[in-house]
Amino acid sequence: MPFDASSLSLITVEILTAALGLAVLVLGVIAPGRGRYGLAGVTVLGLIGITGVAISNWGANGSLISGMYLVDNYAAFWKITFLVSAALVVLGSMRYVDNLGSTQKEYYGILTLATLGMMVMASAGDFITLYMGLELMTISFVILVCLPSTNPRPVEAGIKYILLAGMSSAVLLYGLSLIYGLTGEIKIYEVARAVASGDVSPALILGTVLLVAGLGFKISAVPFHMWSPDVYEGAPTPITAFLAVGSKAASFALVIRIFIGALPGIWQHWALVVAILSAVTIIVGNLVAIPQDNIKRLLAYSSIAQAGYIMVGLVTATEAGVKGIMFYVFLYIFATVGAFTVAGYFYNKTGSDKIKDYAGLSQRSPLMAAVMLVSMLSMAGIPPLAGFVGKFYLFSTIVSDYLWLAFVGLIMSMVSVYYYLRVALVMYRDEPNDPSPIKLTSPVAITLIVTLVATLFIGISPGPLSEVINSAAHSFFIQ
Amino acid sequence: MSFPVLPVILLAPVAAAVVLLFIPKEEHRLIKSVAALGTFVSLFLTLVIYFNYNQDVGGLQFVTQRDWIKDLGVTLFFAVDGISLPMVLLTNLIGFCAIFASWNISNRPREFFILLLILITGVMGTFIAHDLFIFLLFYEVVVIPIYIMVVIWGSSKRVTKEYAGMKLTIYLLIGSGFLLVGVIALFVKSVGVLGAPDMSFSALAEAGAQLSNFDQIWLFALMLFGFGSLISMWPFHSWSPDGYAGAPTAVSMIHAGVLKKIGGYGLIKIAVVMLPLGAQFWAPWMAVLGIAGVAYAAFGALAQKDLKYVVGYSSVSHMGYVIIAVACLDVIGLNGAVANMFAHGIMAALFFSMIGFLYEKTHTRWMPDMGGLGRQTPKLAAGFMLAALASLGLPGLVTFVPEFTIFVGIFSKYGGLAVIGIAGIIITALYALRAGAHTLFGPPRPEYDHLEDIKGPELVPLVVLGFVLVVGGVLPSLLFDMINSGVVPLHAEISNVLQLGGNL
Amino acid sequence: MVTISLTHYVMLSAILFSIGLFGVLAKKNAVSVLICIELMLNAVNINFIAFSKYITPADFMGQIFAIFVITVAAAEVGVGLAIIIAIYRNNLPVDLDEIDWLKW
Amino acid sequence: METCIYNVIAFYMLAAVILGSAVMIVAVRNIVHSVLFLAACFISMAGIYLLLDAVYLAIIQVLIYAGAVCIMIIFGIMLIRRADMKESNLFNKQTKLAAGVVAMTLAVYGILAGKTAWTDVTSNVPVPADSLDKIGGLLLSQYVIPFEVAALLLTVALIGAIMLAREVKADGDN
Amino acid sequence: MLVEFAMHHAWLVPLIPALSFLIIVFLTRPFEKLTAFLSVSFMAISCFFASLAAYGVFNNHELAEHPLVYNFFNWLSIGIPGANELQINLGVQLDPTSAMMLFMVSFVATFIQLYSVGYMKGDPGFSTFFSYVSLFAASMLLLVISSNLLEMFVAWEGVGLCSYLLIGFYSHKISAREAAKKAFVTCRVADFGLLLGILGLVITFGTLDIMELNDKINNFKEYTSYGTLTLLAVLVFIGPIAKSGQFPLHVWLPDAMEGPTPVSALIHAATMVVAGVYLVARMMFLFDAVPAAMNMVAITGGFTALFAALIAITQTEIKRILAYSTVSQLGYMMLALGVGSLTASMFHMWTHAFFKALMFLAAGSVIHAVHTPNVWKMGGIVKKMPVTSWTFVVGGLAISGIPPFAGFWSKDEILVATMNSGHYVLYAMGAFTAFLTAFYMWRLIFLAFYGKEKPENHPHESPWTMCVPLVVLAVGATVGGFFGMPWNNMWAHWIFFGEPHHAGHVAWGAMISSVALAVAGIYLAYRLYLKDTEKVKARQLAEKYQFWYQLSFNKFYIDEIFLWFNHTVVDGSAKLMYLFDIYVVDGIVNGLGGFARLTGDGLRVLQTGSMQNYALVFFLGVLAVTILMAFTGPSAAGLVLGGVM
Repeated sequence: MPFDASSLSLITVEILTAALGLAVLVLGVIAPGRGRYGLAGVTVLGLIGITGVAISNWGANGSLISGMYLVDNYAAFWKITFLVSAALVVLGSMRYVDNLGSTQKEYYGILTLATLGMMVMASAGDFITLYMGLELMTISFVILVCLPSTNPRPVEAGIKYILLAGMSSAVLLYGLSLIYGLTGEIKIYEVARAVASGDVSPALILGTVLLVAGLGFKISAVPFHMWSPDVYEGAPTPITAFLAVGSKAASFALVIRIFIGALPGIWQHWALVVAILSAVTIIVGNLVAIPQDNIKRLLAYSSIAQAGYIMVGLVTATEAGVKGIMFYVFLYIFATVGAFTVAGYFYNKTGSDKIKDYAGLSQRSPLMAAVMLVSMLSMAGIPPLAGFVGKFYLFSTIVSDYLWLAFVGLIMSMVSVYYYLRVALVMYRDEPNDPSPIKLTSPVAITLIVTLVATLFIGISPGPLSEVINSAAHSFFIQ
Repeated sequence: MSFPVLPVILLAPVAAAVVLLFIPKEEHRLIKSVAALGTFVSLFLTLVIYFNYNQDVGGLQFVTQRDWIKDLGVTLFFAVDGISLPMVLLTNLIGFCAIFASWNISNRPREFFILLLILITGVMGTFIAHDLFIFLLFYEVVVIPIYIMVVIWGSSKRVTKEYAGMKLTIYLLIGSGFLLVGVIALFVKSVGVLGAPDMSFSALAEAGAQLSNFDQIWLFALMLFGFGSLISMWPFHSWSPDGYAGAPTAVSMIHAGVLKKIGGYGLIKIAVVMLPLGAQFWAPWMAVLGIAGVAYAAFGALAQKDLKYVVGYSSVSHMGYVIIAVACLDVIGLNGAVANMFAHGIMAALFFSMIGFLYEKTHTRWMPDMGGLGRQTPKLAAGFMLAALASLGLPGLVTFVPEFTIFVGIFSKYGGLAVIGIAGIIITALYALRAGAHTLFGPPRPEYDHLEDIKGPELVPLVVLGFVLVVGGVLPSLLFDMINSGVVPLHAEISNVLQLGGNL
Repeated sequence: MVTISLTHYVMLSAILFSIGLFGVLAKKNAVSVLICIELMLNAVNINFIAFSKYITPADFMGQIFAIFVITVAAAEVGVGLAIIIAIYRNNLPVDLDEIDWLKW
Repeated sequence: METCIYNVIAFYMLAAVILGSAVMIVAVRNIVHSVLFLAACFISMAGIYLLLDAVYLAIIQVLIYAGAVCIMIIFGIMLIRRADMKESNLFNKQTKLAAGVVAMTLAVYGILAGKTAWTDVTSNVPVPADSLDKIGGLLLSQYVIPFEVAALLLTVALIGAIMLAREVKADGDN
Repeated sequence: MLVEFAMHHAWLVPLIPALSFLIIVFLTRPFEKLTAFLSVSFMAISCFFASLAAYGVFNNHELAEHPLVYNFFNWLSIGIPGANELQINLGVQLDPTSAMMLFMVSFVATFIQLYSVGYMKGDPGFSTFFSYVSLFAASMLLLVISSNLLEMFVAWEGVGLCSYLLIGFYSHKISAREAAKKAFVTCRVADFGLLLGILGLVITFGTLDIMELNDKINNFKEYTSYGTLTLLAVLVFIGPIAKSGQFPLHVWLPDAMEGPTPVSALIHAATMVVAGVYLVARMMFLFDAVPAAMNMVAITGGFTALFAALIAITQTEIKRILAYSTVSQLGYMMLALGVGSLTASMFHMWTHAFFKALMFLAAGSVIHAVHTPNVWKMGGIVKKMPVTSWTFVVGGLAISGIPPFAGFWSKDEILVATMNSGHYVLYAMGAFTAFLTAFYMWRLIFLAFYGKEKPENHPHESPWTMCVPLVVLAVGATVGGFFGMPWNNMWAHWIFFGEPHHAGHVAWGAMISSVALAVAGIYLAYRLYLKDTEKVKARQLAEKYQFWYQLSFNKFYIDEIFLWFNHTVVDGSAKLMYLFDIYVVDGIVNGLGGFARLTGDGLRVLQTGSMQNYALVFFLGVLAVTILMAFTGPSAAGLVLGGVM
């Protein structure tokens, strides 16, 4: 059926983001030399504006082009998450980007378009839109990872990322093609119906495996996680933050859409596999993080471990599971952005990522130390912070039939406290080698305060957020 | 009382901590007095409610309840009953004295007192909360301040303070990890049984009783592991001696005095009440582990040369009594357990504060090179002696009657084990007196002549805790009537489930 | 084999995919890895078009999907080559074995 | 299904060419030769598409892949200006291991794909003739969102490629 | 009327010294004069009350049958009333025995405090000394009047604490510190047994009230078997073994002499050590119901008497000799109880308190004057310190059992009781101990007070505050015996167990033989130590029986055995446990930590950095997932296997 203009209103958020992206790109070219700082301001204001728009039309459920593009509360929630994380990343990285040199003009543009890619992924109704969103996000991230191209590190990260991403998208495509071949459908909910009705053919198993691999790469589940520590360490810190936050969140939105949306029919097949993958991810993520001495690499492994915790929500494929994932991703975003902004700003000021150079940070700048500590402990799941509630939701879904996974998850999250506290130890106990206080620029300070307040607020009173997410998770299942 | 007294008690220290944020770093005296004021307010209010808690009605009083997380059924449920009120009183007493015990902290006092106040609030929260989620919230919030305090202000003697702090933290967290799994499983099963999710103790107890025998057993095992590691039950005790030796005085006071009791309190109020059949199944094991703890740690304490290690091991030994008392699952046993927790708390706090002062003055805790301080610092010696005598359970001090009650309780149920337990009092006498005699009596050493005795604010722990020690010993009914009013209804709840044998 | 059925095409695409995969895993030169990725994507295209012909001949779902895959592949090659040139300019070795500064 | 024999022969010939050139791409030592084989492979693939009545796609395959992509790769290689092209396309250390893994993967996929009874899902409705304008119509009606996203994707790729590959001017006007 | 008041408020007697303790500790610590006055006056008031109460009890006879019992404070009540409920309330039980003890303790304590005012003058810890002594008096008196076993146990430990503090009073001496610790721990070991006994009683009979226990034990069949009752009796008896210095656990008493002499007089002669005997007397009904336990008490008593006497004859320090003589006399009292005669035991306790306190105080004055405890270094003190010496001689006469003096009547009572109850062997041991007692006592007197003066020490008479108590106690030592003379045996009517003692029948034979033994002992001592001035004969005897002499001098090496046991077994196992804890339990914990770190390092190395390794791992992962999914799915296994075949 032809595309009717009336339903255009449903995708206003996407259109606005695309417009913002292109506008920033153009501005970058037109604006005179010094005007470049304005770009960041424009981007942040734009993103915040769009978030407002997204929040305002929260309830508008509907699907475009007969199911090709689903705009339901579920997708709306994810879009708000992406916009918030994008805004925070841009806000936190203003000074960082200045010394990226001349490429700074296109940085904000591509970043916004990456956010657009995520949004498309979140509300994609069929395989093609899903794939296009995924590729838009990946390509823009590849480019962002390689900035500044004069420095060998990011470029090395870039080459690794593009080749591995290309290979994984090929694998993902192969899986999609097999499923398309079996069911003759590419719309997610039709595929669900076809899979539920038809019997389980070996090709379907193969297809599911390839999907697991392709998407596992994106959310850095263990056997497919090898790329993320190198890319996280190589890439510039704000981009690493956005990668760890945006790309992972979008991939989880996709994973839910595909596994719980399209393949519930063969749930009992992939449930145990996902459980085992999640357990292995948690164990490897936490254990390898222990000996790390570079803060970005440590945060990379801890974010792999967080991916493991989030995968726990997938195992039972119930509404509670989806709710657990969305809740945990939302609070994970604030914790990760907080931690990476501190790392980025510290790198900006002192030029080092080594944990031992963080000595005496609490005396040099109490806010940075506090934010780093709070974010890390929230990831570890220490009570007053958001992580605890998130883990409670997640593990309560699987306790009845996958008890061993609950054990692995909780014990490993307590082991993770070990390497988080080692960083806290360095920050709080040691004397700084140069005691000059680190002055925070206002945008970075704002980001840090926002993340700190958000983590504490969600931890202490998770009530309101869990209501919102309930409605979002519920809308996922009605179609 | 309409006035929400419990939240005020809970938040007074936090308010003081917030005020401290704005006081400049150099004002040492002002910082300490604000901190003292904070704890004094909550101590005073606790005493007020302690004396007008009417015991014949019993049950939960001074209740403040507000919905918190609807879909998990979590309500902010603060209340106090016969068992939790003494514990709250204990927390405030020790908290108040801990402030004064660390009166001459010199480096970064502001951060120290902020963390200390947060620690006190966290510990108090666990005793007030009657909602499992809030209990867990407070149960784990305490761990990080302790780590930071041990790492910055600790002292590394046999093991570095980083090792001690890390071991303390990770050990307790892994214990609480197991507990968390147990709690989540219980919660999920209770939703099945009750219909609506409800996290309050009473609802979970009602649901827990209806669980199958097998479920109750493995759930109780998890909780036993979690609470056991906190109350330093035998195989999981290795964190407590190192932890206390590494920690600064105030932290070891609060940790030995109160934090361990959360384990015991949790064991009674949560594990035993909610999973009576599990408790019945594991009771013999707990008894054996408890007694192993008593004998093992008593001998361990005997072999120590460092004062803090002696008290560390002795607290493990005393907690062994509590565990076996809980294992009796009868009124007298439970009464004895709660009372012993209170008594040991007071004793351990006094002992640690005295050792703290001793360490500040002589800069050593190594018994062989101490001696004859009785003459040079008489008040400190009196306090030290009082604590040593209390630790060996001298009648007339608060520790005797609870221990006697425990002996009566366990003697009837576990005869053989009880004899070993009671033999423990001999070993306890040996190491307590050895600690006391070696430091206080004997020829005075010239190098300690310049020491001036404890005076002014440093006297507060001795006076306050000493007073409670003696009054509690001479008039035990003050403590026991309150605890009895808490234990009797609790025991009635358990026994009718045990009689029914639970529905398999 | 009298007639050409769908299985033949699937087999062809699987073999081509495996050759591409072997190239990605085994070749030292970054460009050849890029080429092999293109091969894998083409293998997927064969799959799509074969399914479009045999399974959903009425609407061209498979073919449209193939079109998009081609566009993405092209974009990817472009960016890939740009990065390889950037690597060359940073006088890093183009052999993938030597690019291992970021490790552990 | 094409029953006449020509199609069968054509399929097998094209398949042989595709697989042969693919193997040569991987095997040959000179990078430029492998690119040439790549072009050959793309063209034979276009043939396969014709067999599958995907006329429009065959044209696109030839135009974009055989034409643009191969030329671009050649330009890329030239820019890198390796001294000797002879040794430019060697195998790395983990070749044997890779071969083993690939063989196993192929075996597993072959079995799984082969085992599936594709035939019964096949419907034998003929492909409509005027596929070109039908696809064009669909692209802009049914698949308009992926189309626009593809457009943005290409823009980003374009800008990104330029950014990364351009010569950094000495002064670097930041 | 005042008597009635005193009887019904007997708990005032222990309360007054407790008050004086508190006042001294908190208020009058720095002013020595005031403290002394306060403490002695309070003690006197409480002694006055005690005598009133004793007089009241003495008058109405039926108290012996059913004593006056009333509770004055509900100490503790736990559990559900009716069900398994523990109810303990502090009460007073007044009967002839406790009345006698009440009077005796307060009387002796008052005079000893008066004596120690002089003795302790100038000592820096003067007021602390008086606070400890008044605390001791308070807990001893509480022990005497308590009606409840747990109340008695509390007082029992309180007394133990005070003896620890007082023995360790000269805390700068290492020997004092060790002696104090030894005393406390030995008593603690015995308290373990007593505590077990009390627990057994409370669990089998449900109450700790002595009167209720009395009724229940009389028909114990319905509560428990005979075996358990014997066990309980033995356990309860373990407590007094240490407290009253009976055989195995007597080691702490001689070392307790480290404390100031008034302490030794008050605690280790008159009052505390007697507490054990008093407890057994109090629980007579329990032991009576179990003849086996009675015999055990008797045998322990008899053996301790003989054993201590054998050691006393070779000791050289004046206070040690007196200490061993106390142990021996306590053995006598236990023997009396063992053979069933409460009257004899209490009577001997009464008399012993007087003359032993007297002798200790006198010894104190002598040491104060001569500055050395060694008997051989003293000599001819009688000329310089007439009052002290004569009072000591009176004490010596009393203890060795010379007729008019108190010791003779009470010891004779015991020997007669042993004879009547048919324990002939014990009678022989008792008689021989009487002979030894006379010998070592007079050996002491001849060596210390008579013989030629040693030039280096120049003794001088002690001030009046120290002499008055000596004289009063000497009078007590002489007059004390007349209460229990066999003719008009007032004592028997007053304190008895079972049927009253049939007065009037006098066992002349036993009386005469015991006097003869006493005189023989004195004569032997005279021959050896006074007549031949250089003590040649004594030394020859010592060389001849070298082995026995060394054995007795080194107290049969019991101390060494205990030290060895304490050092190797207790400390050894403590070290073993500690090492086990560090290396095994800690080892496991650190091991786990290390293991986690090890795996962390291992996995970390997998991250080789080369992109193609990652791709390889990626596809190995894909393979693994395929196999995993193929074989773990419910129906897939058959499908794939079917497919593969």
